[in-house]
Amino acid sequence: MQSFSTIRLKDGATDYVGQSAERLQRVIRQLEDGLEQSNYTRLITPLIEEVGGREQIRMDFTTSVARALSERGREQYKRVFYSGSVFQPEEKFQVGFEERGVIAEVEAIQLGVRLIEELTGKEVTLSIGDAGLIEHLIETRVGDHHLRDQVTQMLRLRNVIELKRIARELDDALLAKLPLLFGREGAEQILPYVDETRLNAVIDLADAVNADLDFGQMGLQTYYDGVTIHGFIEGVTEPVLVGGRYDRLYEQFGQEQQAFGIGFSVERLAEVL
Amino acid sequence: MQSFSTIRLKDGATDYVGQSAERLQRVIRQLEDGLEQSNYTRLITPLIEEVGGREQIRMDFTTSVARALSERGREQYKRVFYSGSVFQPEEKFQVGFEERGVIAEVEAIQLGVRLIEELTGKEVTLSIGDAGLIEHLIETRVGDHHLRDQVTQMLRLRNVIELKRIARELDDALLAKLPLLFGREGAEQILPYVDETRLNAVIDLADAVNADLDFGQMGLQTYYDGVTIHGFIEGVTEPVLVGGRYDRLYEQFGQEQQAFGIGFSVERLAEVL
Amino acid sequence: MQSFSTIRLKDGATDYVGQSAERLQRVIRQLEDGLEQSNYTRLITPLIEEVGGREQIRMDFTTSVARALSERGREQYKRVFYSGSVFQPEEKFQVGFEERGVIAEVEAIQLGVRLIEELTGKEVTLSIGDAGLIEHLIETRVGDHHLRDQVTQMLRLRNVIELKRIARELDDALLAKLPLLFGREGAEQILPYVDETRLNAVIDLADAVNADLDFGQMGLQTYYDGVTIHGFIEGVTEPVLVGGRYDRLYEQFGQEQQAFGIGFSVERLAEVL
Amino acid sequence: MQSFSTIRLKDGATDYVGQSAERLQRVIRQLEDGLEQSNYTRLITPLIEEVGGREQIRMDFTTSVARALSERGREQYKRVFYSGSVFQPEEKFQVGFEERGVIAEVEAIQLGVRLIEELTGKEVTLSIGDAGLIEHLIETRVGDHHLRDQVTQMLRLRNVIELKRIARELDDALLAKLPLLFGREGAEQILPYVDETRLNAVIDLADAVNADLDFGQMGLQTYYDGVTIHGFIEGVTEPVLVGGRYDRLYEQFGQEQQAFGIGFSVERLAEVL
Amino acid sequence: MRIGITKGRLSKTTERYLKEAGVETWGAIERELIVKRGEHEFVFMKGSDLIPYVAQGVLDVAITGSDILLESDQELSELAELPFGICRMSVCAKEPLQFEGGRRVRIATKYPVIAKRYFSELGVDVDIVPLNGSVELAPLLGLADAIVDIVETGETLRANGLNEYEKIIDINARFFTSEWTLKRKRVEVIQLLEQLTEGVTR
Amino acid sequence: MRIGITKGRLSKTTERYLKEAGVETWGAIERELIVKRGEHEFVFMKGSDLIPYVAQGVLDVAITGSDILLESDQELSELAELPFGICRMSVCAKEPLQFEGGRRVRIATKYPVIAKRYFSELGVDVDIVPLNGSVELAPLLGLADAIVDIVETGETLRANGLNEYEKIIDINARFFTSEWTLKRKRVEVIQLLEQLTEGVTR
Amino acid sequence: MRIGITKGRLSKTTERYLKEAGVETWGAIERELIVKRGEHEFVFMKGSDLIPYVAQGVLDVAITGSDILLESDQELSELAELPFGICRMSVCAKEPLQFEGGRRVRIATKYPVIAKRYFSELGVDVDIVPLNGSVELAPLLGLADAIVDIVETGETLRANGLNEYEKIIDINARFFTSEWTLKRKRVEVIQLLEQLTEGVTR
Amino acid sequence: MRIGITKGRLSKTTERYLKEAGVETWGAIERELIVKRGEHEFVFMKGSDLIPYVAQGVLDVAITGSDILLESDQELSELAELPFGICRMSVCAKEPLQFEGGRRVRIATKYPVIAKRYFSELGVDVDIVPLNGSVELAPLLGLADAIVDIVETGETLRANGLNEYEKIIDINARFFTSEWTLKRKRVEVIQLLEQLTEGVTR
Repeated sequence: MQSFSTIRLKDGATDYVGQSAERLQRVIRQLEDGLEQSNYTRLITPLIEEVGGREQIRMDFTTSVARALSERGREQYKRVFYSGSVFQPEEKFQVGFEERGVIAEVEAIQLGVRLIEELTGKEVTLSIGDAGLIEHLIETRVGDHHLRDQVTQMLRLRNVIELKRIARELDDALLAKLPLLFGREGAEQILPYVDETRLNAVIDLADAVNADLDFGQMGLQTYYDGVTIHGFIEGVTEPVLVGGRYDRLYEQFGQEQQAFGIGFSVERLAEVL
Repeated sequence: MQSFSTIRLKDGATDYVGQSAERLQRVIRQLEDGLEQSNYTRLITPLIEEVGGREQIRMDFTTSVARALSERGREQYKRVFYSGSVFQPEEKFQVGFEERGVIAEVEAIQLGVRLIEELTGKEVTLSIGDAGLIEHLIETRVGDHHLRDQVTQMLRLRNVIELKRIARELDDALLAKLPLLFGREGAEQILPYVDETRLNAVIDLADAVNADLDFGQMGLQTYYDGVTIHGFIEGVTEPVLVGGRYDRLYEQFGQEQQAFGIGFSVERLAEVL
Repeated sequence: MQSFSTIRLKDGATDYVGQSAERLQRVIRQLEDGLEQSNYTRLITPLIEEVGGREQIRMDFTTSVARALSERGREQYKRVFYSGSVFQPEEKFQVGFEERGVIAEVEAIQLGVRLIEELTGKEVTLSIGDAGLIEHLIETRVGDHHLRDQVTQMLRLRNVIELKRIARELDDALLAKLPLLFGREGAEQILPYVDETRLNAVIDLADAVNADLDFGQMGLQTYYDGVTIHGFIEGVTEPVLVGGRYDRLYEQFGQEQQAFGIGFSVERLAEVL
Repeated sequence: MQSFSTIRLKDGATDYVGQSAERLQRVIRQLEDGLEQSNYTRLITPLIEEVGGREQIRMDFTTSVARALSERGREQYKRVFYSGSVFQPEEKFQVGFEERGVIAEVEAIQLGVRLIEELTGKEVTLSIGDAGLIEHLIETRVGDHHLRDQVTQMLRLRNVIELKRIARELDDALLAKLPLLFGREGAEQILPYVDETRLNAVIDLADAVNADLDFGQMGLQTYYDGVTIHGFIEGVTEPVLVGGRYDRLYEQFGQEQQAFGIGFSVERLAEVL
Repeated sequence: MRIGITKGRLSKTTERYLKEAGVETWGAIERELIVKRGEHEFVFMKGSDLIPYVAQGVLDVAITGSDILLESDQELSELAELPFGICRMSVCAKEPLQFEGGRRVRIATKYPVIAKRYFSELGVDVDIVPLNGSVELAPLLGLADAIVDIVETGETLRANGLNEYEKIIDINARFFTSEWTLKRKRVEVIQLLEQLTEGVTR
Repeated sequence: MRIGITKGRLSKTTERYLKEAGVETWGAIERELIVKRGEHEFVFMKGSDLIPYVAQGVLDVAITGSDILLESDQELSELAELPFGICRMSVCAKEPLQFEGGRRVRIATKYPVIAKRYFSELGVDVDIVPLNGSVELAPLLGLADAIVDIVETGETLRANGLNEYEKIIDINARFFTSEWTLKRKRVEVIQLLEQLTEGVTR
Repeated sequence: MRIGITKGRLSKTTERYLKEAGVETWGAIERELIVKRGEHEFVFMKGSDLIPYVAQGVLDVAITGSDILLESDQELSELAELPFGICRMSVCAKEPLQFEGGRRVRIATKYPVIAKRYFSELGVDVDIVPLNGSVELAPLLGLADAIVDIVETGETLRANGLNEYEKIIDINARFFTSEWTLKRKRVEVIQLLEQLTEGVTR
Repeated sequence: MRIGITKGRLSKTTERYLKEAGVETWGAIERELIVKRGEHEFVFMKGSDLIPYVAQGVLDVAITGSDILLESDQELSELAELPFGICRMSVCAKEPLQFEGGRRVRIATKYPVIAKRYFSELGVDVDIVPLNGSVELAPLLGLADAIVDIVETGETLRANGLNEYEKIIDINARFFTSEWTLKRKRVEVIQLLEQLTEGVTR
């Protein structure tokens, strides 16, 4: 017989057993059931896919979903949900839903909030930004594309110090303000420099779902190119709900259409059960 | 933004969407619920573990379970169940349960049968062997250990032709009969050469769970060292239930105790829903 | 002791021993020595790098070299050579050289040719194209970017049938001719539609190194954005020398500068020793 | 074009460029040339092999060599050398040689020493043990196999404290002395408990190659089952030469024969050039 | 040039077309597999074997059905569609396929690559069962639910109680070469290409 | 039971052997692929197609050449060697192979699995070129240096100027089933096995 | 708000600066680690421990040296540079470093992340030896060739025969928070930020 | 020999023990970090820094607490337990830990390796929060539920309202060296070992 005793838990990984495992499972099942009842179709994608000719383990569901749905034509499976592990690079459990075609953002966000509130009994605080709007704003003000990448990067980190430095360099005070543009006041400060219709759409959406506005919120993944949503609950310092628009991801797969999704952080939600 | 459109489904992998995904999920949940109601504790092990200092994706649950439980001392978590993907090397979904300490084999097997019958509405046909008994028998008759490995290997393949060749070589006709030793007649043929108590125990177990005896059944994994059980249902040519005893696996992790487990093949069961 | 006998040669892989190993080694050393004598500096990059946060084995030297040199500032190490395995996805041995800054393409190509001719005693036939020139040409004629990708893809495959279909669709006969544009006649056919200076530069380069012109030659990697060179010897149906310009690859690493490289196919060269 | 700028040097890995690369290369080539002149045949094994059905990168040359030679029958390729990267788990360069059949250990060790001395101009200090001899000794004195594993483990670490504890527990003072058994005095202490012929053979070998005796030296890999040799040079705290006997490794591949090998640590040798 | 010809029925129509295009052809031959006529040498083999011969440059060009090229993953340069060898590849079964029923639909075929790609683009998950001959037996005996195969007249299908439910693609004969040959013998290849595509009055 | 029979030349000798063993056989048939005689149903197909049919339990047992079973990676239960269909698999070439010469030796074959395993055990590195027919053309045209193929009389080899240099393995007919069928119909399978191995006076 | 303060020398200058900015500070305290003054609660700890406290939202904001933030890989929101705690991080050694000599240069440091990044950007390969204190011993005893450490006056260096060869970066005090706190208490955080950056006449 | 001594409180008891064993010691020193006495040179540093110095052979031997050796993953040769520096490592918290409650238990500690191993062997999943000082603050402020730390008298615990719930391991001083030094200077090392273990009348 082969020797198996060299198997070890790797650094940063963990077993869940008994109550801690059941808690994870309760989160997963309750979210899945809620999504199914809301007419989302279950999609299971394989954990290992081929990226550039090499096997790679799933790092993110949204890109795998985009791949799977693009292979299936634009009229099928417009509303799907997924559930499983992603590696970033440590294993995390994720449940989420995505839709493409004509998107009803308000309803989708409200569904996400309702599912968490029913699960945890805690109120969800929402925060909304628009990654595409701010990207365009930066593009109009920063010509050099390396410097532009740096501005985006520092904005993601909310590093006021570095943005101040670049603002001084380019003599453009607005750049230094980007990480701290919250609420209506924030909206007013960028109004002169962005598409007003689009800005109003974000404000209306925030109003409709009772969310704070945070124009410095660029989303956790680079594929977001429109609205970004983070949802928090008391006692957890990371967002338990993360989502937004990513039309350009589907365009990469040859499908010009709207695309929107929300994902839930299973481990974080299990902590408060 | 990074280019994601190079993601592809790898050869042999598949998406499940809609009804086919729900069918898999129904199998998984119904088995999990049945096991939980039978007082098995849920165990979630990470998909990537360290084997000999390198990251390796899970190929088999039983070895990971043995690792996780051995780390936890022998008196905790004596009855656990698991549910997830294994890579052999293609991704398969597996649900199963394991127990250690003093084993009630009859009850465990009956539970496995009942869960499948409730799920599929089809009758399960069982087949029972004893890998350890036959291994001992071969050890007493074949001195050279390379030849012994070959006999075991050919027995796994049920290759009567090759075993006949070796039997002629060693002038030991019994070896050629090993792959076709079924039922009571089979038991009688090996009785003179094996431990009678142990042989009777296997026969009693087969009677208790209404199983066929098949002494050529060595189990799908090399760690089996006692009873092996395969369960079949009409319309599926692979076993949908596979299990047995593997005390020596736990010994490798420093735990001398009985260990027994049964696993279910989720995709095969989903086929008949 | 752990059991090692489960190690196997994987499908498509091979051992080299004795004469076949020495032949490979002779190719590798003679190329390395030639490059060192021509004042290229040896660069050894690790076989496993991190791509998007995950370990990945080297698939191509040029991208690793670009990474290593970009970390080192633009004024150091302007001419380097490398030697080692790449996985595409099978293991191949590669020796090559790269330069950045101001490029002397003629000398570099002549060096590549001389090294092969000294090694094999066989004459090298060169073929030169310009991936960037043709990309621009396609851009000006095909508006839709999915269709454009398809044209590029079919051009890489030299699929006249599919290009004819697209040419009919767009009513643009030139597209169907792209895969068969060889020599001066080929140059004349695209002259009205491309930058004449750039076209002349390619023609001059081909003359200088005595190469055939092949405007359908887009290079084996997508990062080529200028001249592409393939070199052949009698008896080998794949190019034994492959290279070209890839300024935009260095731009991705934040370095606007010219970049050029040539790689040799060690196994193919060893075949004719 | 795909985005390549996400490539990064992984933690613990390093590029070598210019002089540091040339120094490595000088070590590699000089060792290879020396081995070739001493009538060893070059063997190149693929970097990725299949272990238990999954791709795995090379962690050790000796096991790959054993695999490759076993596939080739026992009469071919009795003396081979190798050169390349191993991952433990970080990438290291290794050159080494192996022989099977009837072994001339003295000549092999002297060759290893000579190659290092010619390369570095520094004297090599040798230290010799016998992993198999000590393993047998421990087997005769420690019945329980878990305790036996612990003794071996603590002996590898030279942990006198833990061995004293076990020695007290088993009332066997010899166990506590094992990690500090050096020279003739060391030999005398174990003489009453081991095979005298075998012990004398080790002493004679140490005399013949002018090595220190160190009976606590168990070898860096678990497959060693006879003589172990470590060679040191001034200024490097790890052995630059490591080798020994591992007949049982070949037995696993179905070949009962003597097997012996020596490996050189390329990076460590390059440090003193 | 050395020209690969597909053995069997296709060789007849290929010869007729070549003749119309003004190429000297082989005429009545017996069991010879290699025939020299004029400036060309004709080599006869199974369609699928033409692929490695052309890829390795052993044959300069060849003519076979587009089904063979589609099924291969070798990158070859397809130069012209020829107006013969015309048929279609279709999904055939005893009754319409139910993709969302119980077990996954099993498809027996001599064209696993094409079948896989087709069903994947359709967005349904099927099990492909690769066979080498008598594919129509599979649904009869219950090894598969449907087949993917070449259909010309549909007679064999009817004889086995199968219906053609979905056309996957039209098939015709193709003239093809390799990048390698194109570089070495472009003048001859392009000349023959023109002869085959322009010289024939349809 | 449903018994798989290999189409073509082997079906004749198979029928003769079955008859000697006391099994009622099919006699004169035309194009039928499925024939019921007595308690058995005979199904005719290419040898390589028998593998998935038996593995899936659609056929209970089958008889084909051991070359087919060796080439397959399916785990099937081989029950008996039968004394017909006897030939050998060999390495054939125009001249003796030089494994340590310049480029790696190329081997054309319809049996890539067997060829690969053979040369790997021999310890030499070769390139396998898989073909589907007329393997003997490959050395003639220079696609390969040698072939691995079935040899019966050696006539085809001689006609193409090839010599048989090395026998890889002897081939004969085999009676086989699957683990699955063995479990379900062991009585019938073992009875037919005994009839085939003991009932025949050689 | 709960404000993290770096224990030791930096706490003195931090207090002075906060006072100038109009924040009520802690004054004379003994061994207390938590002190409430006015609307703020001050918590004292090692600079590197502030990182997890702020990241987890247990502390709302904190002030420490930029060396500590640079060395950490936690993503925190740096809000303002403060004009104290000024020093530099430098490479120091007994003699100029020879990167292209024999063995790789060894660098002892309490700042392995910063040191690694610096030498990697310089394009030289070094071995980093992480230590927790008395870094200046390392070159003396031969454990390392050089050190990367904070330099204020340079006295300790001189006492150990070391020279400062290369400044890596200037260090100053920083006011920082987390994304999480920014979202929950943005009004208070931004108010304190303004007080610290605008209220002080330098 | 060059002997590493742990700075701070342990250096006093170490000196007393060495003196009893007949080793000439350093006596009254000020800020010197390197002191030569008789045949030995004593070097003073933080316990955790002794590990790389001994591993690299820069120090021949050293004496520090077993907590330091347990926390390190360096393979060093532990030669003797010494009867001083005695304390224990324990789990301390305000109230008994509930491992099966809501979120995972968080453990703050300066000994992440030891803490992780301990809880893993206990079979419970905890989050380790590594800190560098004032660990007892963590449960007070709510960064962690418990701490793993060295306990001598238990006074600091009580002052912070913490109880000691579980002893992980006893700690004492250890005399250790490296394999490398053992090979080069075995006579001197073994002599000093004997002096330290046999020469002392307890």
